[in-house]
Amino acid sequence: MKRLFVDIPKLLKEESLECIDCEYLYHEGANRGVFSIVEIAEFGAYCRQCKESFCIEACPKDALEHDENNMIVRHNMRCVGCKSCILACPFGTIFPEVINYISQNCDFCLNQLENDPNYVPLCVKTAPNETLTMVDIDEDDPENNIYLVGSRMAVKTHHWRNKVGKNK
Amino acid sequence: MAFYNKIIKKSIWVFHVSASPCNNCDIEILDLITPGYDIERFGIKLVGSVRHADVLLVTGVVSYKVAPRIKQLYEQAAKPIFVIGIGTCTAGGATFKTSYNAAGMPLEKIIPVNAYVTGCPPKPEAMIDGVLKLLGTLK
Amino acid sequence: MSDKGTEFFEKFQDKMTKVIKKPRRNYFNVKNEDLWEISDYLFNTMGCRLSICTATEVYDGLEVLYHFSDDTTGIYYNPRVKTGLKNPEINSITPLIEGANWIEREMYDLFGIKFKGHPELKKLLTINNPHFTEDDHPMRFNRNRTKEK
Amino acid sequence: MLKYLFYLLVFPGFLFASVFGLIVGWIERKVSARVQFRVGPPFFQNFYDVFKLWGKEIILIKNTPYFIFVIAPIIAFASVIMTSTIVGMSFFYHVGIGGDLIFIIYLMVIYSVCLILGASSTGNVYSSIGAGREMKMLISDELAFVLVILVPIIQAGYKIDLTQILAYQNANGMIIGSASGIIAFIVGILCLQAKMGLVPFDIAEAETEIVEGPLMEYSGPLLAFWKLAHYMMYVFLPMLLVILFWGGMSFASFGSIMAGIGKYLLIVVVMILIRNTNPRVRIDTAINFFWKWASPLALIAVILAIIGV
Amino acid sequence: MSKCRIPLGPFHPLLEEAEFFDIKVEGEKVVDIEMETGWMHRGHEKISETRSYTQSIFLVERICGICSTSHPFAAAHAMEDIDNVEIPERAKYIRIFIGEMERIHSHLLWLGLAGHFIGYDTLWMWTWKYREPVLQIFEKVSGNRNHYAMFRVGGVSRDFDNALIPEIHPVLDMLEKKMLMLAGAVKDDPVLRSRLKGVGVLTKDDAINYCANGPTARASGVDIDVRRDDGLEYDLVNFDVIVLPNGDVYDKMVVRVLEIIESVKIIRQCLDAFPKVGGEYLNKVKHISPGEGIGRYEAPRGEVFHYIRSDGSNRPLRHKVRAPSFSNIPTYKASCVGIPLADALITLAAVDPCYCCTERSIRVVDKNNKKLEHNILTMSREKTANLKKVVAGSEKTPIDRIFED
Ligand code: SF4
Ligand code: SF4
Ligand code: SF4
Ligand code: SF4
Ligand code: SF4
Ligand code: SF4
Ligand code: SF4
Ligand code: SF4
Repeated sequence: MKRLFVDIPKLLKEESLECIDCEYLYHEGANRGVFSIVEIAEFGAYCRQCKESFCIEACPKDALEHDENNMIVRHNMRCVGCKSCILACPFGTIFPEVINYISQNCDFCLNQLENDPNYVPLCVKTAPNETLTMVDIDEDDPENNIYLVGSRMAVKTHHWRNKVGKNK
Repeated sequence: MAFYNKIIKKSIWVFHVSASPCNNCDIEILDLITPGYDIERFGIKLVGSVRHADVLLVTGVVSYKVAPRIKQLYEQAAKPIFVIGIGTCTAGGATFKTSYNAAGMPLEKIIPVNAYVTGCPPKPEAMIDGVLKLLGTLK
Repeated sequence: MSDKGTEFFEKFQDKMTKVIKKPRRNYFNVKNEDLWEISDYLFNTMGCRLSICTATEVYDGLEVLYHFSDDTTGIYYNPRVKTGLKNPEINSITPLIEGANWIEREMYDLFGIKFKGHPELKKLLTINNPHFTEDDHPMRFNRNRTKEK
Repeated sequence: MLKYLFYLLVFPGFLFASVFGLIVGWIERKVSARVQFRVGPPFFQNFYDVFKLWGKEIILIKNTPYFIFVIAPIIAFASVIMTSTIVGMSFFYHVGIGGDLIFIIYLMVIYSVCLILGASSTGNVYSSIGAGREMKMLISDELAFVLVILVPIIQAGYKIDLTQILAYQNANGMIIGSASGIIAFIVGILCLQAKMGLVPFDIAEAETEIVEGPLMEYSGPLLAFWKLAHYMMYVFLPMLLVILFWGGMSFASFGSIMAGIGKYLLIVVVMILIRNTNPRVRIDTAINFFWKWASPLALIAVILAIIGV
Repeated sequence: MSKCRIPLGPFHPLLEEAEFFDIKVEGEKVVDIEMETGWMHRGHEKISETRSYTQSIFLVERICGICSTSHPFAAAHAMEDIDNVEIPERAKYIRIFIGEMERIHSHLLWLGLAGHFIGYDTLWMWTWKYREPVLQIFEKVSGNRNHYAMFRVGGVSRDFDNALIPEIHPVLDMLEKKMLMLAGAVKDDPVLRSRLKGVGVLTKDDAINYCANGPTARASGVDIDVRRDDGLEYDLVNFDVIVLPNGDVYDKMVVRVLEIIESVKIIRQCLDAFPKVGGEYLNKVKHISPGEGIGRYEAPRGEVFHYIRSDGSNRPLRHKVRAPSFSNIPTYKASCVGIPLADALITLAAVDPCYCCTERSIRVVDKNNKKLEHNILTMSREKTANLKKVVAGSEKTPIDRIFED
């Protein structure tokens, strides 16, 4: 199955994410679905998933919570974009540009993928240095630091639980 | 001249131009002439024809459609005429900043403006204060 | 759901697809050809009022959602009609319901959907506006924004 | 000669009538404000307004007969000064010119005609509608007004001079004391309301329907002329009624002077109250009212007066 | 008599329904009405797509300031309808309270302006005097006289201060007394009656066919009221729906006066409930899931309708707004033709009380600027020029291009 593959270390080396376009139809011009992808990726893989999370403590609006898998979720109706959680996290997990008041949304171009399985989303087309790609991946690949996040995404990152992968 | 300025301060006829506002500034302007505020005390009167006006109170983000009309109205008014933008809308567009049909943000893009009274809507007291302050600058 | 509603759904069962039934809101897709018949039934037989229509642009076309309100029960019946992106055209129901006149004009104005059989289909909101030409439909998405590498 | 120039320009003509008119205008605004739970304008408000208008620009409209537009308010103003001089002369000095009542009726018509002419010259829709309405009002209230004036004339023994009517009243008691007098007086107040364009008969100037009607296009000094003329009518029209029905004002004693002023103010206040307690009527209702009710009533008064009741 | 066009408007402040009436008259008789809209079009539906739901609520509040709570009310309903969000009982009462207070203020406003239209300024001043305490209560409850910003998805944004209850009761008593008096006066006043009775009749059939709603429909004998039909908050209180049969301006006026009295009753029930119903006033919603929702509310002028389509983010994909006047304004065509001009204006006013007749413009171009007051004029011009430079920069705006020739 084709998944959207995010190479987070590469992505972080880029100066800005501004150049990555999103073809999400409805929030024209003002949407950068890639932010929401990065957010899911960072909470899924980067975050240490502390038991007593500093970020949750710091949030004035109770917008952050653990879900059943102990993963952090941000409730977009509560978050006011104050970015206190970013300051509070001791591991620097949360990237300031992705936590916005107006949430940016990515639907993995589901609408188009339904019609055409080989569809290439616009973000992949515009992302520099192949930071975003579409790849066929079905399970985690700890050797190469590649992990599945959600049903339609894979990320490449240093997983804190992972002792196998090399630091690249 | 000084004498004239003194007089005009005491007798201000305002004409109310609502240029795609949300109505609220407008009803607050109407509130001014009702018993609660009664600006007739200060010699301020609402008139129905722009030819009689000394002050234009403009409200709202001016849409592209009314913009030429507002300009026309301004030209039709007997000079000297002052323009006061009422509400945040006229000053900067407020929540309508991203609208595809808003031309006048700020209102100066369309007609010369002498003062703004901001607020959404401004309190009637603030409007009275704004008008009187503007006239206070006349020497 | 009231008896009238059940009857309605039974009668037009085979003309609807993608039926979503919620306690007070019913959404269903109908074909352009069946729209008149269904509106007629809803308006004249069931005594519903046409609240408004919502046009939305989606990936593969435009859809118009007609909101019929049954004021005796507070239930909404929402037939949805789809049309293509190029030359969108839908049958007008203005001859049936006078109140749809402005509604259809508004949709024509904002989305450019042409309503076949409308008595005077002209722009409603951006009419005579120096900023918009006759072909400007401000609510339509601007789809030419690919900036590929 | 100099005396008449003084009458015309100072007292009771231009200067007095305008100053006093502005004061009465203030009373009008103040009483209205009081009725409406407001404080109302300061005393000198109307003076400020008029002076301010003098300093404003006059806007002339392209492709319209400027001449009529400019001359209409001036003629109207002049006719109002004349009227107020004539009425004032008999009110204050008890002197008159022969046949002055006829003169007054004509001068009043001149005012209305000027208004109509001035308004039509602008070519503005609202103004023309205002002019049309003014014309209809003129047609409808004129008959009643003339009939009302006829009553004192008849009672005084077919005299058309104000001084003679006053003399008759001094000798035989006020005309309002008779049945015909009362009826005519009531109709007369309504006619004044219509002549002055006050609610319920401010149809010609209906602010919310046709903006300010005939005055819409006027600005600056020309508007000041109209406003002044309007306020001056506040001076002499009630005075006329006082002369015709209430025996005018005599300067015999302080008490009688106060009584004269009191009569005058009473009429003014009644007019203001009528203005503030009624909605505007429609033009056809107004015409109906004057033709079906006011004029016949005035006619009855005239007949009564002829019989001598 | 020849035909004559009267341009009425265009400065009628409304959301999408700001209109310019082109009334064709023959003498004083209206023969046709053309409506041109779009003067006040600000594109709310498009702006809303770039705002979060919370911001959208404040945005739709600024659709119109006269019944400024009805749009947030309906928008919140629409958002809650997607997920069937429960709202706390106290929030329900607060919502009803705000909504009904606003109905009073709005109806009084209309009554006053209707008086103004027919030249009865005293009625205007009196009703607006009674309206003032209502606004002051609003200021105490919400902090602002008009845009209250009280609505949130899942409840209200501020609690109601129970200490205010003793202050509100006297105002309600006063209002009820005055409204009963006014209802009596309206019934007895022969001038008002002759001015309004039988004027601008909208028949029941026409009302149904034009899909009219609110007091306009109820005065024509159509028994609809969203508060009762849609339930939600209003199931908590008892009230009557006022329906009158004649469809003329007089009935529209009476419906509104009687509705004020009903509103007073509803508010009394709320005030009685406040001390008993404590607890939360906002159910903090986490997410709005993908889906679509319809919300509506009976604004003082009729049914406000909002449709929201969500994709799971915190802003709407599509936000459709239908204000009551959008359905009610076209009924002019049925009720205005053939009546005198003076009546047409009050009929227009009776259907849509957003005050359409206070402003208008004329089409006369003239340039004869005799500069009597040169210094003030130049002063203002200079100041403007400076400000222009500072604020707008020197680049040309589209609007400048319009005016270039
Ligand atoms: S997958 Fe599609 S929706 Fe998601 S970020 Fe890429 S272009 Fe946007
Ligand atoms: S940015 Fe949002 S999630 Fe982070 S602390 Fe602020 S409210 Fe909470
Ligand atoms: S202004 Fe806005 S951010 Fe600041 S305290 Fe008030 S609601 Fe909060
Ligand atoms: S984000 Fe802005 S408003 Fe919020 S705390 Fe920081 S500086 Fe203040
Ligand atoms: S504090 Fe940082 S590492 Fe810990 S749970 Fe929060 S985001 Fe993750
Ligand atoms: S400033 Fe606020 S109240 Fe005034 S018109 Fe604009 S949105 Fe309405
Ligand atoms: S009044 Fe409030 S919403 Fe309006 S601009 Fe100021 S802070 Fe923003
Ligand atoms: S009906 Fe009129 S007053 Fe009410 S929200 Fe709509 S425009 Fe505003």
